[in-house]
Amino acid sequence: MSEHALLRVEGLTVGFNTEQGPVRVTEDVSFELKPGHTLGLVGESGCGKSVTAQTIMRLLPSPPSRIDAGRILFEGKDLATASQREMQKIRGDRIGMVFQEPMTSLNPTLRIGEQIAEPLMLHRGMKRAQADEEVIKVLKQVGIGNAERRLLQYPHELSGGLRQRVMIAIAIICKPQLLIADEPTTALDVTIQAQIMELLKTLQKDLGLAVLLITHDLGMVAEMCETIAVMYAGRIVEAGRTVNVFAKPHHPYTYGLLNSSPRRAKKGQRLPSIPGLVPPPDARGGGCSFAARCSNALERCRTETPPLVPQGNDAAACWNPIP
Amino acid sequence: MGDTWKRFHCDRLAMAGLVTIVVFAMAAIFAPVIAPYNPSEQFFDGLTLEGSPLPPSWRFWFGTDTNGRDQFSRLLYGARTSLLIGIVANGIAVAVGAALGLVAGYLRGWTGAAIMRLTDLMMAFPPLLLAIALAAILKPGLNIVILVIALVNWVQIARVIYTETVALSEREYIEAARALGAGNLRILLRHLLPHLIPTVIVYATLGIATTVLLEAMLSFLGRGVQPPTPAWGMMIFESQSYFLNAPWLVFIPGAAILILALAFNLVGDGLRDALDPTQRGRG
Amino acid sequence: MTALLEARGISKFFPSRDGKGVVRAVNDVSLSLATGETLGIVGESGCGKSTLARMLMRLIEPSEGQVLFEDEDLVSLPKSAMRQRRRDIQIVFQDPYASLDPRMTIAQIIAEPLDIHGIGAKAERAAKVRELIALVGLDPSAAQRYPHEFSGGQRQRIGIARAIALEPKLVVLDEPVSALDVSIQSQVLNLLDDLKTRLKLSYIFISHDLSVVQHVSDRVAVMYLGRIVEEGPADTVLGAPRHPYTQALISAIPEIDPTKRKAHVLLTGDPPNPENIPQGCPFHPRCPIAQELCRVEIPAFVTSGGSRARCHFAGRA
Amino acid sequence: MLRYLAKRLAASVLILLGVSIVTFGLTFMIPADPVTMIAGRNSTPQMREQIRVQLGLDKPIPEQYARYLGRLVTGDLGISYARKSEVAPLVASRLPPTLLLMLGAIIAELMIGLPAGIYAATRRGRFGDKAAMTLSFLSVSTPQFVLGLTLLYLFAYLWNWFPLGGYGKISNLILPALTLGLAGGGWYSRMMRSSMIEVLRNDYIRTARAKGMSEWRVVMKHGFRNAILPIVAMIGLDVGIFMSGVVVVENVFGWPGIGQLMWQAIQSLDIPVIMGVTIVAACFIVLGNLIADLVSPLIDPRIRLR
Amino acid sequence: MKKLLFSAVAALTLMAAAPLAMADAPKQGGQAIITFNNDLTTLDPQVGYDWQNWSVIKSIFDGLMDYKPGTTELEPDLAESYTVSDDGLTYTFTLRDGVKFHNGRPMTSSDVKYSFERAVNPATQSPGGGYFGMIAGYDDVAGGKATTLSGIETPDDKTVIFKLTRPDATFLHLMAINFGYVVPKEEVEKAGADWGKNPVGTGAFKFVEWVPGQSIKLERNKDYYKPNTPYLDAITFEFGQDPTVAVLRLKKGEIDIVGDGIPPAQFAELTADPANKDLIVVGDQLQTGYVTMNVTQPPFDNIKVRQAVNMAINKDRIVRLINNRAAPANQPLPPAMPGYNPDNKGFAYDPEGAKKLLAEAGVGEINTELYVMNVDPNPRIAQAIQQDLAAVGIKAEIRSLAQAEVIAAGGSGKAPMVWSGGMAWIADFPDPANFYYGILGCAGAVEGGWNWSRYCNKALDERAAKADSMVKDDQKDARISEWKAIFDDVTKEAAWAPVFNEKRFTYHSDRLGGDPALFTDPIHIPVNYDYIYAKDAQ
Repeated sequence: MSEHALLRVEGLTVGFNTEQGPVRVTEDVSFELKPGHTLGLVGESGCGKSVTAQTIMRLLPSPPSRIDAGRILFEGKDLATASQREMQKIRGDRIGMVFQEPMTSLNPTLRIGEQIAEPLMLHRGMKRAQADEEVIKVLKQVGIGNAERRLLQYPHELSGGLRQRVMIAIAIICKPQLLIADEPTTALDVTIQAQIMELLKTLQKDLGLAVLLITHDLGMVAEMCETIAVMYAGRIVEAGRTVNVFAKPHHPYTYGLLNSSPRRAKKGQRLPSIPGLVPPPDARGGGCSFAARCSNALERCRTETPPLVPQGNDAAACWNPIP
Repeated sequence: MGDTWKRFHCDRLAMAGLVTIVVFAMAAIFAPVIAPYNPSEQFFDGLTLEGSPLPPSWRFWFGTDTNGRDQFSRLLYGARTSLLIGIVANGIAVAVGAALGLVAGYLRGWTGAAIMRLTDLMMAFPPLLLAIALAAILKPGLNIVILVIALVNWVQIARVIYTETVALSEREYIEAARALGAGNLRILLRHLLPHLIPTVIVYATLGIATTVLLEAMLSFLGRGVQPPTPAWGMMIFESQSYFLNAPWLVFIPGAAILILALAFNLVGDGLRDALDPTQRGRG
Repeated sequence: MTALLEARGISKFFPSRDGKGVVRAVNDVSLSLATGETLGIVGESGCGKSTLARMLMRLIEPSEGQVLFEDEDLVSLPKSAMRQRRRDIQIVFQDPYASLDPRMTIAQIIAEPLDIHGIGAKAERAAKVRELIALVGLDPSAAQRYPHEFSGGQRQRIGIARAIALEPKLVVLDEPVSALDVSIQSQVLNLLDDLKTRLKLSYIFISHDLSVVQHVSDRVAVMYLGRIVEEGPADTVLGAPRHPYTQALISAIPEIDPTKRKAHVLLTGDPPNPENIPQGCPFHPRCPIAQELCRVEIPAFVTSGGSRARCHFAGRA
Repeated sequence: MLRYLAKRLAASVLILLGVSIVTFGLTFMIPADPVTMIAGRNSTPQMREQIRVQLGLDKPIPEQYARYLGRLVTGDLGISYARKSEVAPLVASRLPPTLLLMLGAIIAELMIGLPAGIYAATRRGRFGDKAAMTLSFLSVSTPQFVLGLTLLYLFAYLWNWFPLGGYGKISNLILPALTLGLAGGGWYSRMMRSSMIEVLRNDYIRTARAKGMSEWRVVMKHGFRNAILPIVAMIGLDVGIFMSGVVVVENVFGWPGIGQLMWQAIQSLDIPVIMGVTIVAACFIVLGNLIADLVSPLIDPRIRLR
Repeated sequence: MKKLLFSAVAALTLMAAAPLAMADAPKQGGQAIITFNNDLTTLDPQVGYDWQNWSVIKSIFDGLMDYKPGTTELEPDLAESYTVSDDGLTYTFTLRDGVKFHNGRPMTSSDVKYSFERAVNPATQSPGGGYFGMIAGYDDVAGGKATTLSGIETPDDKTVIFKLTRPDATFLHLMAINFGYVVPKEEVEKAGADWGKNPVGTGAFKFVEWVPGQSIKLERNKDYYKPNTPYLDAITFEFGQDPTVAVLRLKKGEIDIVGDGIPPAQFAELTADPANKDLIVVGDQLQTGYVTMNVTQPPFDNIKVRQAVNMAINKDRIVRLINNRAAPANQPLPPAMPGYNPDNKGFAYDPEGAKKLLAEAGVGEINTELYVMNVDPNPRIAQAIQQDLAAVGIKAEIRSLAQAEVIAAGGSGKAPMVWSGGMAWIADFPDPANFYYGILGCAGAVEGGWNWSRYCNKALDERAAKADSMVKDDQKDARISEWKAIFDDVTKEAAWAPVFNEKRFTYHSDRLGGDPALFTDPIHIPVNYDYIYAKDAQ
C-alpha cells in the first residue's frame, strides 16, 4: 500500500452491544483511498458497508457501537481514537458525507440556505450573511439554478434530485479532501440517478475530491470507480481495480453478484442466482460466511476464515477462488 | 399467548407492578377479613378530647381520620372504590374512546367528521359542568362518579386513536387486506385494533392515577362518592386542610394512589412490550 | 387471443393539495392483457403506474373509464360482488416490510385470504398454508414466526404466497423486487417465473427498473405523467425505443462493465409535478428533440411494427 | 390561509353553538329553582311569580333558548342570581388574572417539561433518564390541592421566599403557576422525551452531525424545533385542561380569577354565572386550539393549513 | 301613647367604659385587613343576604335602629327617637340631625321611605322584601300594582311614620335589618345595575374601591354622625383567601382577622398555643345546628320516629368532632336568644329509648336520606349522625351537595332529612319570632320555603301571631314567655333534632384592640368594625 494514501482503514472491526450480547458487524476491514481517487465499496444490505462509512465519520452512537480493533488513518491521524471534539473539527470540513435518503436527510424545518451555510458557520466562523455568497456559489456548482430563490425554500419544496444536490452542496461547501457518498442515488429515479452520477464525476474532477462510494449498484461502481472492494457479511471478500474485478472475479460471491443482474441475463432464461440468504451478524460462525451459499465450497471453508490475499490481478478472500 | 406471558414474566419491573396490583386487589377483596375495624365506625376515643385525629399508633396503624375512624381500615375498603373507579371508569372511557376513534379514523367521511366534531365540543366544554349536571339529574354516588369520569376521559383517547388509525389506514398491509377481499369489520378488528393495543394500554394504565385524582376533584365539588363510603381521592380531599396538622391523613392515601398508579404504569409498559411480536426473539 | 383484462380510457383525478385544481394522476389509459401474458409497466416515480395498477383491480376507484376483467366491468360491480371477484385478481406489493401485518404470524397472513373467502375447513386451510409455504421456497418452521424475523426476500415470498393462495388468474406485481438485493432479486424473479408456468398466471409487472421489466415482460408500457407514452412487445420497445423518453430511460442505466462507460442521454430537470402538467406534449420540457409543435399539440399514438408511441417524432431521434 | 381561517372560525362558531346548547340544556336539569334562589328566605308566592315572569321562565324552553342566544350574540351573559349584577363584566374582570395564571402555568410547564424531556432523551436508558421520568410521573400523580398547600407552606410560610397570597406581582404568580403547571410539566417531559428520541433517530440529525456540529447544538438546533411540534399542539389543549385546575389552584392561592368565580357560582348554583364562565372558557379553549394550529406551520413548514 | 326615648349618649358611655379595661386606650387611625374565602356578591343592602355581605354593608350603611355594640340590645340609630301608638299600628320616627350620605347630601325622611319601597319593589329582587309585609300597602307594591308604600308617610324631612296592617312586636328589629338600610335614591339610580358595586351610605365607613375577586377598601367616614367613631382609618377586605392560608398569613402579621373563622384543622393547635390567649375570642351566636325531618312523609310523619331520632343523636360526640366549638342544643332556640328556656331539656341521648320508640311506632325498617352541604365539617357531622341513626336501626344515606342544591332539595320537600349546618339558621335579628315563621311555621312550609320539615301547626301559628301582637312595653315579658311556651311545644313535636349551638371563635392579630365582645358581636359578624381600633395607630 502506498504511503500517500488520504484514507487508510486497517483491520477495522466494529461491534455492537445488543441485549443478547456483543455482535460484530464488520471484521478486519482494510482498504485505502488516494487523494482524488474513487473507491467503490459494494455489497448487499447488511454487509457492513454503511457501518464502515459511518465509522470513518464516527457517526455511530457509542454505545451501543464500538470499535473493537483497527485504525482509520485520515491524513495520518487515527480517527478511531480521536475524541468527539476532534471529530467535530474534521466532519463537514475535511470529510463531507452524502446519505442515501435525500428526502429525510435534510431538516424539514430549516431553510435550504441555512442548512448549507451551517458547515461554513461552524468551521469558518462565518456569519450567515457572509456565508450566503458561498452558498450561492456552491449551489451553482452542484447545478441548482435560481440559487437565490432556492436559499429561502424548505426541503419539502424541492424534488428528490434537487435535495440530493443540496446534500452534496452541504458536503462539499468546506472543500473537503474526502467525500463519502453512502448510496447517493439509490432513492432516486433512473434519469435523476444518471444526473447525480454525472455531477459527482464532475465535482471529483473539478475539486480533486477523493470519493468513497458506498453502493449496492455494480453499474455505478463500473461507471465511477477506479477501485472496488466487495463486502460480504462484514468482511471484504474481494478488492482490486474495477476493470479487473469486473472482467474476472475470483470470489464466487462477486461472480454471482455480477451474473445475477438481469442486465446481464438472457431474456427468457432463468436468472443465475445465489441460493440462500446472507447470514445475520449474530449467526456468522467460524469459517467463510459465504460457504453455506457457495457451490464451490470446500470442507475448509466451513471452519477457517479465508484471508484477503492477492488473486490474479486483484485480491480475494477465498479458499477455492475461481481461477 | 404463552409466549407473551413468558416474556412478561421475565420483565422484573412489570412483575413487581403486577404483584403490587394483585396485593392491592387482594386487600380490596379481603378487606373485611384484613381490616382491623369497621371502616365506618367512628370511635368515641378515635379523636382527642379537642377533636383532633390521632396519629398512627399500635391501635390505629395509620392513625384515625377526622371522624375518629381507623384510617387503615378505610384505606383497605377505599381500595375497593378506587380500584373500581380506576379500572371500570377508566376502562369504559378507554373502550368508548378507542372504539369511536377507531371508527372515526377508519371510516372518516361523514361519520368520522361527526365523531370528531363531538370530541371538539367535549374539549371545549368544562367537564366540571358536566359532572355537576349529571350528578344533579341522577343520584350522586359511585355510579355517577364512574359515569362522569368515563364521559370526560374518552375524548382524549378518541383523538389519539383517531390520529393513529388514520396513519395506520395508510399502511400497505391494510391495502393488502382489502386486495384480498377483506371487509371493513375484518380490517378494523384484525388489522387495526391489534396495532392500537399498545396505545390503548398506555392510556388505560396512565389514566388510573388521573382518574383517581378526578374522583377527588369531584369530591371537591361535592359530586364524588358519597360518605361514608371510603375512596382514596375523597380521603385526601376530606382531609386536605389537615396536611399540616395531621399529615398522615393526606400522605398515606396519597402514597396509595401513587403506588397503585406506578404499578399500573409498570404493568402497562411491560404488557406493551410483551404483546409486541417485533420484540419477540430478542428477549 | 381474448383479453383477460382490458382497461378502457381509465383516469384518476385527485383534488390538488391547494384544493383549487385537479391532479391527473392517470389520464385516459387504455391497455389490455391476454391470458398467460406478462405486461410490464415502467416509469419514474409519480408517473401514475401504481395508481394505474390499483385501479385495474379497483383498490382505487377510477374517476373515468372501464376495467373489463373477463368481459365484466369491475368498476360497476357492487362492492360485495367485487370482494368475491378479488379471488381472481391479486397483488404483490413493493415493500415487503409494510405490506405484511407485523402482528400476525406467517401462517395467519397466508391463511387470511382463505379465511376471508371461506375456503376449506380449518385443517384443509392449514394444509394449504403448508403447501404454499413450501411452494414459495420457505422453511416449514416459518409458519409460526412473525414477519420481522425474516429478511426482505423471504418476506416477499410470503407476500407472493398470500397472493397465490386463492389461485388467482391475474397477479399485479407492484415493484416486487425493487426493495431487494440483487442476489435475492434474481431468486424472486425466478420464483415468479416458476409460479406463472405452474399456476397459469398472468402478470402485470410494475417496475422502474427497465432491465427487470425487459427480462420478465412479454409486452411493455412506458408511462410518463399519467399517460402511456410507448407500448408494445418488450423487445421492440426496449430494444428499439421510438419515444425519446424511453430512449433516455434506457440510456440512463449504467452498464455493468467498466470498459463500456457510455455517454448518457441526460435528461435535464426533474419530472414535472403531476399537479402542473405542461401544455402540449407533457415530455417536451425535458425532451432533447422537442420542437415548436411539441409545445402546443399533444401527440397521438403512432403505431409501427406492433408498438405504438405517443410522439410527434417517434423513431426519428 | 384566509380561507382556512374562515373555515376554522366557522367551525369554532359551530362548536360554541353546541356548547351553548349543551350548557343551556344542562343548567335546566339542575334541580335548583332560580326563583327560589333569587327570592330568598322570606319570599311570598306573588313575589316568586313576579320574578318568574321577569326571568322569562314562563316561556317555552325553545323560546328561552332563542332569547338566551340572542343576548349571547350581543355579549350579554345575563344577570347573576346572587349578585344581581351583569355577568359579562363580572367574568371580564376575572378573566385577566386567570389568563395570566394560565400563561404562567404554560411557561412553568415548558420550563419544567422541555429541559427534563431533552435531558432524559439524551441520557436514554441511563440513571438520569430514569430519575427524570420517575419525577415526571410523581408530578403527574400529585393532587393539586396538596401540592399547592405544600408549596405555600414551604416556600411562603416557612422559608419566606414568596408571599403567602395575593395578586399583582410576579412573585405572587410563581407558586400558583407552578402548582397549575407541574402536572403538565410532567406530561410534557414524557412527550418531549419520546418526541426527541424519535427526532434524534432521523437522518437529518445524522446530517447535522456529519457537518461537525457538537451534540448539544445538534439537539438544540436540529432536534428541538422538530421535537416540539407535538407539544405545541398540546399547549392549545392545555387551556381546556387548566379550566378544571384553576378552580382548585385559585382557591388555594386566593387568585382572583374565573376559577374562584366558578367555584362560588357552583356552590350557590348561580346559573347565569356558571353558563357565562362556561361559554367564555369554551371561547378560550377554541381560541387556544386555533392558535396552536396556526403556530404549527411556523414551526414545521411542511404543515399546510387546509 | 307611650314615648320611649333612648339616649344615644348612653350607648356611647357604655362603649367608652369598655375599652378602659384594656391596656391601650383606643386611638384613631391605623387600618385592618380582613380576609374572606369567598368574594362578596354585592354591597346593596336591599339585596345582600349572607353574613359576609352583611358585615361590610353594616359598616357602610345605617338603619333607623341598631343594636348596642357587642350586644343584642336595640337602640335608635338614624332615628333619634320613636313613638309607638297604643294599638301598635303606627310607629313615628324622628330622624337624627346632621346625618349625611357619603356623597355629602343630608339624609331625609324621603330617603327612608324610598329605601323601604325599594326593598319591597319586586324589580329589586330583594330576598328580604317579605319582612316588611306588615307595612300598609305592601301587597300593592310587592304585587307590582304600585311603587309607593301607602303605609309610610313623611310629613317633614325629619319625620317618618309607618302605618302597619297588624301589630308586630318584631317591627323595631326589622328597622335594624339590612334590607331597611337607608340608601340615597340619586346614587342608586345613577349607578343602575352597578349600584351593588358602588355603595353610598351614611355609615361609619365610606366605600373606596372594589377590585372584583380581590379586595374591597373602606375608609373612615369623617362626617359620621357619631363623634370619634370609627377608630380605624381604613379597612381592607381581601377575598379568595383560603382560611388555612389566611391563618398562616395572620401568624406572619400580614393580616388582622381571619373572616371565615379558624379552620377545623388548625383549631386545636391554635387554641392550645398560649400566645393566642388574647387573640382568639370566644362568643355566642344566634345559631342552632339542627336536622330537619319532613313531617309530611313517612316515616317522619310519625312523631315517635322523630322523637327517636332526637334521642339517637349523640350530640356530645358531634361537638367534640368539631373541636368543641359548640354547645349541645336541646331546643330550637339558641341560649342567647330571648325566649330560650333553660328548663326545656329536650330529648336526652338515649339510644335504647329511641329503639323502643321506633318499635312502638311500628314503621319497620327505615331507609332515608340525609342532605348535607359539602363543606367541612358538615359532611363529617352528617356521618356522625348517620352512625348514630344506624345504631338505632335507621339507615340514612348521605347526599353531600353544594349549598344551593341542599337548599333547593329542602325547599322542594324532596329531602327527608337535612343537616342545616353551613346554610341556616343564623338569626337575622335577635328575636324568637325570627326563629319561627320561616323555618318552623306554616309560612315557610311551602314550595321554595325554608321550613324544610314542612311542619305546619295552625294552632301554634295563631299563638305566635298573638304573641307578636303584644307590642306594648309592659307586654314584653308576657310575649317572651308565650314564645317560650311555643318553643317548648315545638320542641316536643320534634320536627327538628337540634344538635348544637355554634360558638364563634374570632382569631385576630395582636395589632387590633377593642372589647372582646366586639370581636364576637352577635349582630356584626364576624367583627363590629366600627369600634375596634389599631394599637399601632399614630
